[in-house]
Amino acid sequence: MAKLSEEQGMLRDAASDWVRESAPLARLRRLREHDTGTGYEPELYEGMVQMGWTGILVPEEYGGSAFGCLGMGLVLEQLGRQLVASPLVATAVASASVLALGGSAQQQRRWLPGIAEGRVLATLALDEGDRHAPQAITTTAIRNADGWRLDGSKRPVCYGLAADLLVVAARISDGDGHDGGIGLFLVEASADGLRRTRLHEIDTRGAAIVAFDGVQVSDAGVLGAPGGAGPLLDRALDRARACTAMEMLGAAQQAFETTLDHLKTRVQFGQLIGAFQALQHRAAGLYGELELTRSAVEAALRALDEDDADSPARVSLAKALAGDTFRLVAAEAIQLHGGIGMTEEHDAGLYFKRARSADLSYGDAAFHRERYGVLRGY
Amino acid sequence: MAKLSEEQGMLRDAASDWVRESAPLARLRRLREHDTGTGYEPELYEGMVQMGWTGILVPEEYGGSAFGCLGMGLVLEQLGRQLVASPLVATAVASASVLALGGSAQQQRRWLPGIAEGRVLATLALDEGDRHAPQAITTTAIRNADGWRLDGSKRPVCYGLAADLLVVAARISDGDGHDGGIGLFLVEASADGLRRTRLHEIDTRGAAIVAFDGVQVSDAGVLGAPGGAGPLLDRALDRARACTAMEMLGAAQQAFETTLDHLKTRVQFGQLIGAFQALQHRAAGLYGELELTRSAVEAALRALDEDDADSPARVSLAKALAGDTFRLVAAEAIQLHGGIGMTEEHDAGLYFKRARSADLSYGDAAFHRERYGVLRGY
Amino acid sequence: MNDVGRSQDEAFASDVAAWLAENFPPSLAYRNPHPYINDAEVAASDRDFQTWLKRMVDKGWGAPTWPVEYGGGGLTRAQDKILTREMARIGAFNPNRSYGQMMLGPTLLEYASEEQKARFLPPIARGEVRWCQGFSEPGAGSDLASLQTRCVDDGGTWVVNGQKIWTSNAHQADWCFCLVRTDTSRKQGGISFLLIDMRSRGVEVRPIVLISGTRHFCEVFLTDVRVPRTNMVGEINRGWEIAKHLLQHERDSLAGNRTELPGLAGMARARLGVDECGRIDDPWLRQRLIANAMRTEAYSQTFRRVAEESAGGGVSTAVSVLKNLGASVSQARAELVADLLGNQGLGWEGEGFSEEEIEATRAWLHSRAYSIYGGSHEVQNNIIAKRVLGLPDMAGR
Amino acid sequence: MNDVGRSQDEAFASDVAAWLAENFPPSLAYRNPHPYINDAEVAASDRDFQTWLKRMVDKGWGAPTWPVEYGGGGLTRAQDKILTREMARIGAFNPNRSYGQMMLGPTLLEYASEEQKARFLPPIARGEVRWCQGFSEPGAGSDLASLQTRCVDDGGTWVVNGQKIWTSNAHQADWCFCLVRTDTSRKQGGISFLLIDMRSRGVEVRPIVLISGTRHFCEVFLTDVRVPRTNMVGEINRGWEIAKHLLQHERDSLAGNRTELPGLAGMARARLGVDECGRIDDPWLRQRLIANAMRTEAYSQTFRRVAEESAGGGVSTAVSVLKNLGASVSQARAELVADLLGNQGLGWEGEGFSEEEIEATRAWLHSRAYSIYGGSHEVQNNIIAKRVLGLPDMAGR
Repeated sequence: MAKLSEEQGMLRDAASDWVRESAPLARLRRLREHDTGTGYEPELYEGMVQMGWTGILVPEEYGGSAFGCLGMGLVLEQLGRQLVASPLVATAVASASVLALGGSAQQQRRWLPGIAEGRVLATLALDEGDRHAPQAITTTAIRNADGWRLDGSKRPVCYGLAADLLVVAARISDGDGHDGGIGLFLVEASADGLRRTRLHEIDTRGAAIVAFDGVQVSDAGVLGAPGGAGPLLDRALDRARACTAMEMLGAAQQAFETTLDHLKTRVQFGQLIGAFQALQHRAAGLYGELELTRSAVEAALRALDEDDADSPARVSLAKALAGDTFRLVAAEAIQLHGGIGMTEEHDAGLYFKRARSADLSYGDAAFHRERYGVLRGY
Repeated sequence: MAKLSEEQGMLRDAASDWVRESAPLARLRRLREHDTGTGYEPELYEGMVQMGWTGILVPEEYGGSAFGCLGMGLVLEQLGRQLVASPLVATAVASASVLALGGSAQQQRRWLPGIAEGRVLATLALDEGDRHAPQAITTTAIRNADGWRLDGSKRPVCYGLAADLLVVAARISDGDGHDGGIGLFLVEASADGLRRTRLHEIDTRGAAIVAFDGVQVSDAGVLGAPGGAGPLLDRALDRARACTAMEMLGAAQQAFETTLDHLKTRVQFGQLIGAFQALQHRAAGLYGELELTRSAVEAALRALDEDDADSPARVSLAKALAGDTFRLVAAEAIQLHGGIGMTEEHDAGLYFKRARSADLSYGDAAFHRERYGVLRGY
Repeated sequence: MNDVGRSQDEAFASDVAAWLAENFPPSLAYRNPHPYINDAEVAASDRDFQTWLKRMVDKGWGAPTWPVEYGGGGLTRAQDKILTREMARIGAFNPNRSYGQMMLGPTLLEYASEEQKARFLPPIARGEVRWCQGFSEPGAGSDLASLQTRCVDDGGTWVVNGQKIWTSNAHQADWCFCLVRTDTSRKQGGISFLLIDMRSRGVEVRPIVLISGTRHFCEVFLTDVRVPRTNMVGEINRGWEIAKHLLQHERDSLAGNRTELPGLAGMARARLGVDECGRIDDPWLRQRLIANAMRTEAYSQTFRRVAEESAGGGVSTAVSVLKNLGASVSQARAELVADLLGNQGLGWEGEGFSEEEIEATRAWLHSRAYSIYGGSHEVQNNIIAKRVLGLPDMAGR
Repeated sequence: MNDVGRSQDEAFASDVAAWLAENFPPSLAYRNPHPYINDAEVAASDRDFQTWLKRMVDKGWGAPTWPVEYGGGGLTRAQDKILTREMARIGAFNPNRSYGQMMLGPTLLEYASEEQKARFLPPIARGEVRWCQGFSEPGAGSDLASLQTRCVDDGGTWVVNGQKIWTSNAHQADWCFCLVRTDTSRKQGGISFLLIDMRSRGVEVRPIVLISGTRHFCEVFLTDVRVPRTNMVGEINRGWEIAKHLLQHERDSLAGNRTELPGLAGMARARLGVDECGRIDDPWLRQRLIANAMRTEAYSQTFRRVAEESAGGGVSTAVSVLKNLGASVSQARAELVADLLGNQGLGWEGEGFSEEEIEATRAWLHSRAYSIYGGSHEVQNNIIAKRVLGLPDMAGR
């Protein structure tokens, strides 16, 4: 970790303590057994609210601390270590950023304090199928006398079953299929015509299908310029991507350290297996990947905080490396643990499952390699 | 090596003996020092002729043995081990195959006996620049009163400086730039308007630029149907590709065995370095790659001999794996030898150079992966 | 082979084809046999499968090459190949494939006493008894020679105490062939090979849940289990050799598990679409698909080549190479399928995912075991380095 | 830092900028300094370079942080950073970078006697003497502690016999700092650190030709070379500690050799063309280019991060990680450039290839050395495993 300010250091240490005391991996196991599809424990989320984390990206006038992306990343790194499942990224990063970066004063007043205080869970309803594809939205928003009528279906929507507020990306249409660009709409979960279905996934992130069947949104629920919300969406997504990358890095780091511990204690053929050079060199290789990833993720978070014009490429670099590295480390964690690593009882599998799920969140490594390549002129 | 017939086994053993006695790697070093651009030693090639290898793909009626591609591969594997430089593939595989598969009786009579007897060196003049691209020929053949007029430039042409006969691929044109498909033309090196320039490359294969400035070819020098020679060219190329793949496999196998010997004799930190597990596992990995490659190359050669309709995909599989494996093994040979492997004096560098050069011959691994992918429906 | 032999084989082949045409239930054609092999309940619940099993074992072809006196078919190696080929031709399979038939049987034929053969082989040949393999222990996975399960002589009866792990289908098994320690002063030289009735008092089985949800691996706890003296195969303290022989058979069969896999081009084209040139419309995934297809094809070619080279018997040293190549090809494939599915490759169960998608996701999770079981990737690499490549051991140890 | 310090630094920065503006020859701006560092002939033949060197060493900035009494600039670490920054701003560089200045100097400052410092440091600071490093031997490459070059006391003079290898630019060096064995009964504990005049009788140098055609590595044969007693640095048999310290500096500098590399997008676009969407028109190469660009950028970020973390001095344990990452990124890049060139990446010399193409081909060949010299990839991995990750040694050795 590069040099932190004193406040950043305190934030990280507090997060580390809190996770160790309140949210060890055992909590995830308990949640997995009892999850009804919301994908989080309200009690734990309340704890995060108390720690002030839901306000890190919320301006001070709405009850937040405006502590920045690196600050949020420092918290998420610690949460990632124990695979804490919560709507923090969906709500306090992705949704809060859409509002903070592009909401009207009225919209911000209406929603940001609730997000900071933990009263409102929010999430993006963006993707519609196999892959993250912000350009390929087919959900339509058709102008009518009362505002806009939304039709379409979103999946997977993270924490879609738990959310009070959905930020819905839809294609503006005049009703004759004319493409008028992307609009973002604030839709309460209680809206008429909105239907949610739980998706039971390998990892716990409250995924759902959210269907919109003629959901009506007033003009007050339109974020930014209808038809021109693409850049706003991308800025908010980049924050969610970089923060998710840091969460993934924390998880990968933990999986790696757990594996190192195993190498230092497990005996086979009369040796600690960590003394076998083939395993030593593989561990050294993984360490190098983790170091590269950490640099890229920190640089991305700092670039976002500095509003650097190069942020998109750096974010894609970070998210892609985080995806590749976490998946590699998690697979090696299983391999190096041997048979026990394959059991449900052991933690390695939970990291392995989270690795794929987190990779796919907000664009997987392939998506971001391609985006990086285009941005860098390849 | 899969089961061989008795004759095939004898052929391989004879080649192995001959290479060991007559053409060890020291011969290549000598050639590299004295090469004037022809890229081979006539005395060694004469030896190959005596062994009958120039006739392996020549029909019996023209003085050959028609022993087939696997037979030729068995010989080339042995030659590859000691990086013997010769126009055997260019002449007795690529050019002989064009003639044997698509030449008229008159053309075959005119040239095949000379190839089998070693009196004629022949080569394909096909590519024109950075990459192997049989579809991207720009050299033109324009119809005129005396036959055809060739204009263009070919590079690199293997053994282009030594060749007596060039099989030139050109685009048939009516003179107004109209594309009439690919034609193959038999051009003697002594033809008016033909100019050759030596290319001094890292590896020894007699490469040259061959420029055609209004070279006149009579109708008797046209191979197959003018404009429709693409399939013939591809069949001949596939033979050259599979045979080159076997030559590469032999070279990679030798580089691997030399490296194994080093691992078994070099001491560092009080140990034979081959006792270090990290190196053992890398050696095991290389061994696996060599085994995969051997299977693919043998299967390709057999498919060609059986005229299997699936030959093109199998050949591309073989050539691609041979390229990747040889390059990997040669790079690892240097690394595992340490500093000494980097010296001109040591053999590892010669294998490393040959690996790139052979990979690029008749299409590199990327070319063949793409071709395989298209053929297999990807 | 002489002409007489060839024409006899031809006659045999046409007999086989005729018998199969009459007896193989068409409903089973081209079915994946593994669910029947792995799960007694699946096997028991399929009436056609039961019919097919009965007909095959009555014919002796449940264990085609075993002597007739032990319930086998007494076929020659050549005849066995013909039978396999003729079955493959119509999508049939040997319904009696099992741990007992594939692993234990050949081992008993080589090492067991006459009495043991007569007692244990026929029920295997007839598919009446299910066996499991009690080798691995919590502290002895890849390093099998460290096993701790104690076996002591108590007045003419063996008494066994210890714990086994990764025992496939122990919860459905009738018997277990087991490695036990009969001498603690030596390592490999203190191990014996024992046959244990799973209904014995003191045997407790607990299924292990894997990350893929699979439950066919088990822990087996052995507490003061009493085993008759006659259940030891071979001499006391000589079990290591038997185990090595048997494990070689296991690796042979694992290496061969994944020889021919259908291409992924069709699935990829359907999922990802094609561009104007007809190529799969995602260059990143397409290249990985092509690379995996190439390695898969080369692996199949290697498998066939090794089989051809080693024809004539004996266990090939290439097995470790095949095991690792096969595992890595299959893992890459499982990973690719999940990647192809994208978000649809995250489904565990329930609404929103097709059955195929959930199966693919679980197969991806399960695929991580390929490089662990049957001798881990690392152990195979050690074997290749030392036995195949002749690389040295560390000095001074 | 307090305000006084800050404003002093600002004043220093503007002084430096003014001096550089006046003294740095514009013809050298943004030139690659390595040819001057690596080759005495290149350095000698460039008049502007000689001017620049003279001005810098007169100023003391040839060795900016060394004490003024030894010909250095006496700058603080902060001032040194400012100097480096101001030079970078206009594409200037320290013309006195050399083995002597970067490796030996700091080592002498820490370990040498006052007399040795006074004698050896000023000529280095002034760029008058070229040093080479005599560490590796034919039997002691990665395993330096096995070195065999004998050094015995012959009536108050050291007599050295042995052979060194991989000695960079020994053929152009005036002096050599050398590891020699003064005690054969111990390994690390029998090594001493000796300064040898290359003009001594019995020193013979032979350049080694590399596969890239490079000739700057040499073999050095030492036959009955007599060295004054006063040329030993530190105590007898205590040279290992000095060498370790010095090697750490070498790795530091190697790790930093390849921090910022320009992207390959422009070259690739020119060579391969672009498709209708403006993307490089070869999907296979394009993806490798992107992957390498990503790793290169992440490597640069890592290098900066490590520098920031270790600011305040001390030698970082991250050096081995940087060395391996940097080598692999650079090797992949050199490979990619050659692949981009295709057949044009096969040129050794002569007609038909541009100078850039031949340079790229030789750079590709030379790149294989990145993972060998300065501590091989394998040795660095051992260091990472043991010192950074704390993995254990083998038991029983």
